[in-house]
Amino acid sequence: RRHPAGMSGRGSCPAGTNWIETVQHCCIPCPAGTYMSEPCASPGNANLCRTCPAGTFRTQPNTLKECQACYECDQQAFQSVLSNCSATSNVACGCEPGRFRECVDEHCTDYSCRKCKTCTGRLILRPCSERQDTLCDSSCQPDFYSEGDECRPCHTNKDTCGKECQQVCGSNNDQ
Amino acid sequence: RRHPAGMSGRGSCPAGTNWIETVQHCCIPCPAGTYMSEPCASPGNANLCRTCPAGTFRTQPNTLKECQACYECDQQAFQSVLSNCSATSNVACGCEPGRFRECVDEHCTDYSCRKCKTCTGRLILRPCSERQDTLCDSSCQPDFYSEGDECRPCHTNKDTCGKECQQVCGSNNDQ
Amino acid sequence: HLPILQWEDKRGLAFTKNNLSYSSNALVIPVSGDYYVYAQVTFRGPVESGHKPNSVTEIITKVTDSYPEPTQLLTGTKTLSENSNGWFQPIYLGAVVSLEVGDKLMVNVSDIRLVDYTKEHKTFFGAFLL
Amino acid sequence: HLPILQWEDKRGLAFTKNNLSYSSNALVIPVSGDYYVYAQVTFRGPVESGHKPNSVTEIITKVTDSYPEPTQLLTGTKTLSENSNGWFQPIYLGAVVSLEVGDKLMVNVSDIRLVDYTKEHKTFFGAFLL
Amino acid sequence: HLPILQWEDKRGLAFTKNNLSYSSNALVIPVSGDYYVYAQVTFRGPVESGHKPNSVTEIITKVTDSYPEPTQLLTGTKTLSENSNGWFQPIYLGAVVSLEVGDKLMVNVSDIRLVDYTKEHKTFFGAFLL
Repeated sequence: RRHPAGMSGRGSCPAGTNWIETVQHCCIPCPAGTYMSEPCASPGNANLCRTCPAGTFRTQPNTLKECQACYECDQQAFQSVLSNCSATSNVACGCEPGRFRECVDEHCTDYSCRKCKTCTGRLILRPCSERQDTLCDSSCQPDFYSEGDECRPCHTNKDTCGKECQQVCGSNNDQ
Repeated sequence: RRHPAGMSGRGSCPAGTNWIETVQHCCIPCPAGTYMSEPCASPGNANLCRTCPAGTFRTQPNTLKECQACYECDQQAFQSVLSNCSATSNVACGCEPGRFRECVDEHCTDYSCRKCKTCTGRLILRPCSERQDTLCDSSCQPDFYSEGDECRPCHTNKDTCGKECQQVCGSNNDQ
Repeated sequence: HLPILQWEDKRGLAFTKNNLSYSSNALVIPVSGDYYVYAQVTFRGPVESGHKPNSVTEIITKVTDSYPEPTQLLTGTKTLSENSNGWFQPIYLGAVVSLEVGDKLMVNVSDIRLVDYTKEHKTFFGAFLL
Repeated sequence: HLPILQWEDKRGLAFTKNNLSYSSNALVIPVSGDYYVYAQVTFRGPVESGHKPNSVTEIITKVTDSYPEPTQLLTGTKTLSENSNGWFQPIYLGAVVSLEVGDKLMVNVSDIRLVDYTKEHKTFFGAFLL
Repeated sequence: HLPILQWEDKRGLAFTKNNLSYSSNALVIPVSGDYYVYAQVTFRGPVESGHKPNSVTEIITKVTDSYPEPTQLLTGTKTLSENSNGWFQPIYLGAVVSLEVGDKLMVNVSDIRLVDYTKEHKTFFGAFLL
């Protein structure tokens, strides 16, 4: 059974057309942002395409009967919307200011938004960004002494100025 | 289609009766502790109700074809039976003496039975109860000295009486 | 009672057919029979810093005109040992249950703030007649 | 072999029909064919203080007259990282298997003391012919 | 994209029938309709000492001629709190999806090195027409 032009068995449509099972012939796909409401009546023609309803999208030309549901940003877990969902693109999410993405796996399909470190008493070597925590200098700034992994300001607590504090802040107290 | 008295479409039975799909009319529900063995033959009448078999119960009037299976108390996890299952009430479980309920979530649908704290060497501010652990006084009783978060009796170990112990128990040894 | 989840029933992968309908947070059974009922909820945290849950629970419940109280059909309870940073925990439940026409099926969770509702393929709920 | 769980087959949500029967801890297959077989076991602890398991396992097995040894059909194994206080861990298994008339299906567990048998909606077992 | 798992489709418990076929790592749908699709992957570790994953993910995806990108149908993501010694983590997924003839179903995982492929009853994948 030779196939008339445009008409061909499953999977062997001319370039730029998709096989449509329900009508057993090939049609031109619907553009991104739409879905196939009705397949083309005769082979090789355009389908009846409808715009993706609100809350759905298609980023590519297609011969699908529905659009994909938009993701939502996880506002409860401190995510923010970088760009809204449109008919042709899914929502894009990031982290609220002051937080960075801590990826759950290498592909970072899932991540949690953790608070950026504040380098109290230290120099900021690299500020917090969407993808990385703040990088603080390992040593304390002048006028700060280190206690555990924190840098404490000298002047505030003269009475509790232990050995470490004396060493760093001691000289200031004599002035 | 007007419905004869007692006969009405799904969901619009006269007060005190339930719609029975299988006979397409309304019947008076079976009392708590029983289940509907046979629906009423004519609309608005009582069903043939049977007592819930051992190990099952119904706390409410119903038109169900079986009773609910009683829960069991988790004796292996130190639960005890507060009241047995009856035809009209589920089993009630608690914790064995000397243990209290540590809830797994706010609703405490699931809980584990943890050993109550024994306030050795401390005053008991609030005894252990079904819902709460014992509350011990933070300081040690006379004749006890504190070591870590434990209160140790004075007299027993004269030889290992460290600084802390000397301070508290020291005076007793001189008598 | 535990909070009840709301569901999308039309857009994307979601659909209802053969008069199994969805209304006010419940699947409504159109014909009496045995159904395979299933649901997965992906829980995730942390949410607010203070709130440190030590377990998550998912329950598929049935509400029927023939009984004034909901019946718990399937339950999944998991304690959490994850520490402070981000955690994910999916719970899948599925089994055959006998249902009557008009029965309503719902999904309850221990804490609705912990539910990951962001992607349709992570949290889903359905049933089919055998 | 691992201990075999016993099941309630009549009361509450439990039922058997279409001559899929339950006897001596096993579902007995009445007609050859492909079945979707499933089971959930909720494990919980601690039980005796001394006993600190580091994993739980659930296995759906088939016993058949045509072979002297049981065949493991589906297995779920989970290590436990929970510390001393109360923990819960559900394991769900389900898949299509080809069965012959007379085959018996059973559920084995690594440690029967860790099984939460207290509520019918937490631990369940079933099968249906496709 | 995430790595795609390969499957055994003939030996042991594996089988395909009613022209649901398996080719190049995918189940190929022979007739349009609603299918219950399911898969379990058992993950385990540690593998190389250095590599300390903090989560595992399993995704059932659909590839179709009518769309140039794969569609994620079902996803299970679990963070790992287990410490260094051996751990096991099964993830089961299952739901009803509408499929067209020619659609291909595949299983992707976050890290193929963590998949326990040693026993057919620990990691499995299947579908049946409703």
